[in-house]
Amino acid sequence: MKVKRSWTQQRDAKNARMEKVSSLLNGKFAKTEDAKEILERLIEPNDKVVIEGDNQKQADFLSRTLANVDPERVHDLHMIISSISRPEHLDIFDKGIASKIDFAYSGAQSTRVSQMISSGRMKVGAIHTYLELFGRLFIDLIPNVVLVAAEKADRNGNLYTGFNTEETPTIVESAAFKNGIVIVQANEIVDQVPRVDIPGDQIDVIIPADKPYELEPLFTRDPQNITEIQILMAMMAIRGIYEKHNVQSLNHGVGFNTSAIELLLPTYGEKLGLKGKICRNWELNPTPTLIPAIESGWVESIHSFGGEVGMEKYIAARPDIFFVGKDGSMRSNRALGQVAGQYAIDMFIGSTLQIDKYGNSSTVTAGRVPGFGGAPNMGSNPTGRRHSTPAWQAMKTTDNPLDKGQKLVVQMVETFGANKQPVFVDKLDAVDVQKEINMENAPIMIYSEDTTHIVTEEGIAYLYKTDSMAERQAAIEAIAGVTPVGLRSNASQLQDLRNRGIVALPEDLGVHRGEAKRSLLAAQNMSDLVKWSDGLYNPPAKFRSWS
Amino acid sequence: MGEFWMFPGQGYQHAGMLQNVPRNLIDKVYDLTGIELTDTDEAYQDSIQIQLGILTLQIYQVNRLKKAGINPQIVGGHSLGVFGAAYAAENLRCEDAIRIVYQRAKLMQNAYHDGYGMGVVVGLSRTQVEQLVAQVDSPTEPVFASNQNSAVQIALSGKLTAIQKVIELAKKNGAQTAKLIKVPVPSHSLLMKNVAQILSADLQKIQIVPSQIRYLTNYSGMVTQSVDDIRYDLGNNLVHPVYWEQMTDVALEFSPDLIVEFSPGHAFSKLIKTKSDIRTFAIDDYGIEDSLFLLEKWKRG
Amino acid sequence: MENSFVELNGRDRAKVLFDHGTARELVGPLDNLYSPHLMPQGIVPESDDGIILMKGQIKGLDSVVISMEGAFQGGGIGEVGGAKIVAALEQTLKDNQNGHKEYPIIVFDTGGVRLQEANYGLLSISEIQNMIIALKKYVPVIGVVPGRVGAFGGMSITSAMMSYLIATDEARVALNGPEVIEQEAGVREFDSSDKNLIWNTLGTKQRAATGLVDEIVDDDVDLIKNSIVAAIQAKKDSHRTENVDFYLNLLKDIDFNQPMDTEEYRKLFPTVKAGNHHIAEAQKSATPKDKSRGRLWFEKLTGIENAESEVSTVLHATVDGKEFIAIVPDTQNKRFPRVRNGEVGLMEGFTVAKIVNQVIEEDQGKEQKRPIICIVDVPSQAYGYKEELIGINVALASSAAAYAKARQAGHPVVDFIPGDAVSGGFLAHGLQSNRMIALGDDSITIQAMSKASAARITLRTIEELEEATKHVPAMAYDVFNYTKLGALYKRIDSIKSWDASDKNVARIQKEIDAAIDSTKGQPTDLSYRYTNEIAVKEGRVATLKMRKAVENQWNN
Amino acid sequence: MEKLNYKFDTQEEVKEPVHVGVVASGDLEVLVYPTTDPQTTVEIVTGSDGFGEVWKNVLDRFFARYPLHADFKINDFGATPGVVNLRLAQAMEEIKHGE
Repeated sequence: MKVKRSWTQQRDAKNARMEKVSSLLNGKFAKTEDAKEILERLIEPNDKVVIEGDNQKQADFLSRTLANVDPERVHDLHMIISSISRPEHLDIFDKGIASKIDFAYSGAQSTRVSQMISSGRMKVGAIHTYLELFGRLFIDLIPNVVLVAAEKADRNGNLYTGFNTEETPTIVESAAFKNGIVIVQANEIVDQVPRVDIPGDQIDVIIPADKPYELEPLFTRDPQNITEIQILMAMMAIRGIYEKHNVQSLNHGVGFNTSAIELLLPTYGEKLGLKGKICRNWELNPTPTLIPAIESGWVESIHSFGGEVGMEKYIAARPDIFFVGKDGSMRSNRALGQVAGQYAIDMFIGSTLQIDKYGNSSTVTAGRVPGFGGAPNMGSNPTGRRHSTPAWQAMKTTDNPLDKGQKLVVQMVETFGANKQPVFVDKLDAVDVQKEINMENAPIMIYSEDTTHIVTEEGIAYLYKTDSMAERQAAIEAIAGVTPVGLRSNASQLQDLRNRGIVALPEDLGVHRGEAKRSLLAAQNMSDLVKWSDGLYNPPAKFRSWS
Repeated sequence: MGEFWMFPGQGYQHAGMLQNVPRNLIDKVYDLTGIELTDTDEAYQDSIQIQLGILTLQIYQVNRLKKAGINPQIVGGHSLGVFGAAYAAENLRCEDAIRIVYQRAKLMQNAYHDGYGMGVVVGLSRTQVEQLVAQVDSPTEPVFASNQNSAVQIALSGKLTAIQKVIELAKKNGAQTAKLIKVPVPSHSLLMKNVAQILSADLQKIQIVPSQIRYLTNYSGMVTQSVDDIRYDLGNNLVHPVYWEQMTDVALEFSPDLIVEFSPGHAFSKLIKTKSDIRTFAIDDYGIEDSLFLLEKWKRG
Repeated sequence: MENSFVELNGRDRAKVLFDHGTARELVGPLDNLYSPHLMPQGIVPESDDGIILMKGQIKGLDSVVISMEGAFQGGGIGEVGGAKIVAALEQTLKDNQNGHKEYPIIVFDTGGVRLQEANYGLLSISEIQNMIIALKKYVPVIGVVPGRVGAFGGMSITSAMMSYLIATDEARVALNGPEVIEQEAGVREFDSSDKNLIWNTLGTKQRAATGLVDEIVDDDVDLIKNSIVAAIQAKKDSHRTENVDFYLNLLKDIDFNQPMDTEEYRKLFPTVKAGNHHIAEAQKSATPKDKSRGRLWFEKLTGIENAESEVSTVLHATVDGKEFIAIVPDTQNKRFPRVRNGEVGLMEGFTVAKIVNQVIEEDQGKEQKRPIICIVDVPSQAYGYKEELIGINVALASSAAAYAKARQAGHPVVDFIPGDAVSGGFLAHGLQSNRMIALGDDSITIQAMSKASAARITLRTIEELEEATKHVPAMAYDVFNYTKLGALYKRIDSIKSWDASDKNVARIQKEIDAAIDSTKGQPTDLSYRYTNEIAVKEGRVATLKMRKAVENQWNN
Repeated sequence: MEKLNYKFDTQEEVKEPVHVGVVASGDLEVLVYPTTDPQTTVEIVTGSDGFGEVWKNVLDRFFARYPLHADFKINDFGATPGVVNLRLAQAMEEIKHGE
């Protein structure tokens, strides 16, 4: 039977809310000092509220303001924050303004998140991958209010988010077309934005921020800290994976392991004659350690999830490589980047804190719930894919005409990590944490079944070639060093796995360990990166080289 | 963002540490407790002298920094250090801090005479230590995994014979160091329940003042601005492990731009330096005058 | 960048300088000549003791490369490594003296004296400096400071003696490390956490602009090699330790009580002209001066009461055909606050150098060279920001070089040690002597660093340090343990430091004369120290073993 | 500081002595000398106490994979098992292939 109802209840409700702040608005524009009052009037208890917390760009003026609203007026919010990155994101819960959260990543606040979950102060909907979280903004986590950040806004409300566009368009879209309220903090109000990243008609309220939004140089790794072990692993990866499988499109996780690979391409890679054959198309934040590879002609294209502090000028001068608008600044997009990372690339390679004997990996350790970020999207095999690239095809292990290839998902770890604790363990800390905070899913970052290779300083395990869990375990044991897992391996087992190509040691790959020296890196420190960039890269103060 | 101030407890007291403390503060301690602070190694054999001495030193240093316009955003104390921290956070008045620490020291001194104490294991995780403790702990030989100063530095509290057994087990299981430490009471374990009860009752009579400064609790490692949480921590931290690692991890999540360790010692600033490159120093590294010089210089940028 | 020199370890740095296939390592790791002093102190040793020695050809030129491994114990110089350097330079000297051109190259990466064997470190460094001064008569001695550790402590003094010093902009050169200045003079004098300040003051860019480094080169193996060869072929010599007149003028222009930043100094430096200076002998005066053991003995030995000099901290006079030189405290020193306790600072280093050079000049051509008597009572070098900014290492190098030259020219140089003999102060004033006479007095400290600083740098408490040094002559702080090294010509136990009675003075005069006599017909180098009976038996056993090994392997 | 000694039964003859590594923080040097003794000996001086078992595991695994017959001398300044293994394997490479 057809229901009798108004079909514009949500729109009416939105209009009613907007009416409450009309006295504080001049068109779409509010005064900085009215921000708290505006949030108190526009946000209602139990609302679903998104705060833009990217990896880098933070709507911190709005999050600080939200943490200061009167909990009598605004409480029990259901927050949706892709990256819990700022202390006030948690103060909101401490003060009772919010009680529930859905998030993807909380690296910079992982101790406190863990404490708040176990003390019951924060109820978790789920810890998502980015794509799940973005997707659900349009399905069952449709927000009532979204709080986002822009670099510039013009008189018509058009936004310029530029270099650090990241997820702003996705968040705005989820509210703007479903009767949600879009509130923007802007660093600057201008007559005309350099380019329109988000059209003004999607925006409800614009508040000039008290100070420019916070940016963290999250993807910058100082080559000074790359070790010989990392260089050795990078050499093995280049020979035993990149070259062997002809990897052309890829994503690198953030870390010194992958930085080492980037810095070996122009030296070691060049010597192997691999230029033009591998690593051409990238889905990657503009990491400074890729500059030497770009400058020596390795890279054809890079699409980015977000920006990176200090890389602005360099990118503007390399529009052939990066995605750059007519205005000359890069455009990033996290949602599209994640889609590309999950679905369009040959390979993901990254690092982790723990790998269990089956090959599952996790970055959760006792007392910390850092979430996942992008790794599980990139580090999973989308089974519906039907790529024709050599790398994807190379993962076929049978002659069956219906056999499918696979995305290469590579974990690269030293067998022992910080505090000389083993990385390979029988049971992941994540399993205990799951019990402790009572989650439906154990916080595994990358599942064993999706992992095709593991690289350690001992060698490479070609997991995709194994045909039973027992064999997979044996392959892992063979390269797990003297961790409890590794000690189960013996020499004859290793020999058998090597003979069958399931495990390769450096000598099997033609990698000479004696060559693994820092002098092999194309850049050894930040000032080398600056030199490679012709002075266009401007490292943040904390990375300054002292010379 | 602001500063994180750390307040150590007992362990690094030494003769001469009170030399800069003004007479009127020493007199105040005498007036409130009848104890004449004596800044010698002999005096520091006595728990009351140690506890009151350290508190007084920390009060003096807090006063000097605040007078120079330097204030914390977040504070954390280790064991006895919670009183210095609460004073710095302006939760606790100076007189109340002195009185309650005097009471605490007396109660602790009388709680156990011999056969009890503490140990430390370095190189094993908390889970590993807890497993070893479980093998030894019994009603007649109680032992607990207590303070967690870092991921692989866990204290033991309980009966000495039991601690000794855990130490032996720890050595066999790959600990780099496992040894008794010079603490004559099984602090930060359930064996301090009686002391905590009396102390808590006394704290009910003291006013804890709400403040904008964040306080890290020993008992949960969490940050709080609730007077009830702070009161509970001051009175009951003795029956809980000090979750120092969590406290400092939480403090680091606030991205302080400077971390200061109050006297005595510099053990905690050394630990911080192993996991963060935030500018960190101990007042003991420079002395109070040079510390103020540096703080003011850095404040100017 | 690619082809980085800085990134290489000490051994590879040596190796890559040579033409391919020509390098041969001498007394390498497999020869097992370990430091005997580290294991007893619980410190893991290295098989080459952190010094790499290679011979071969560089662009066809016969060359010797000595390279320090900065990653092992901060590149500190101990007995074994130090002896390896001295022996190598000595062999190079011999070859050159025999008409075989051979070019020594020193790659610096060192914090200076290795504190765990501090007394040996100081002795070795003075012996290295002696060899460099001798070698410069034949060939340019080229120094390279690539960076990571840099060149610090006693080896910064050595670096100042190089004919030509090349550095990348990742290097730092200074006598006192920032931590040490902070420890000794307070954080207000030098804030060791202020990286900007440190690099702006001690970094290569500033050093090259102000004469402490001769050439900045990019961090690239080939470029560094080219610079070395170019310097050899051009017979470069910066004469850095001979610019005493320039520095004496420069010091006049600076007010040490006012702040001065690195920019200001860079501007001032090129405007200074070298003048003519003459340091007059000390004169009698009516006003008593600050007491010190050094002053007491200077006045008694020269007969000049309340001796006074235009440079209040340096006294000298020729009496009975002997030139006496002492460095003394001046608690009222208005111009140089950092030397009020008798430390050796800029003024002292350059003044002593000037005095010794005067003596050499005056005696030039004479058959009988005047003996120089160094009265040693130096509590340390001066610790100060301006001292480092201007280059106190050059000041101390100037005076050490002058003493070495005098000795090599035939002047007997005899130390009389009634007081402290510490660190850079001792290197500048005392350690270039061919004979040392010391009083056997408990109050005398002989060492490379104050206990507080040594404790901070080696991450120990002062108590631990004292315990460690009590019975280890290599580290001891007292003259009795020092005697066991064989460094002293004589120790006189019956006379105490403050006991300068006429009888005692007469005795000391006699001992000094005997010491002078003992140099007649003997080598003018520092070999007495490791060839005397005590040294051979116990004090320098490892030194001698190393010398033998280098000699045996020198020509295969 | 701690001294550790181990023995192994191995077969592959080593003809020339070899040296790799530096006694730097977190690193070590390995010296290998040919021997005519029936057993391979490993003599370790390490700056980090309490890792005897880890050393044994690392050496067991190394000699099971590369049964070199020689006298090994190791000077260690707190290297991780990974770095120890790397330096041992670098020494092995030099033994097998020369430089």
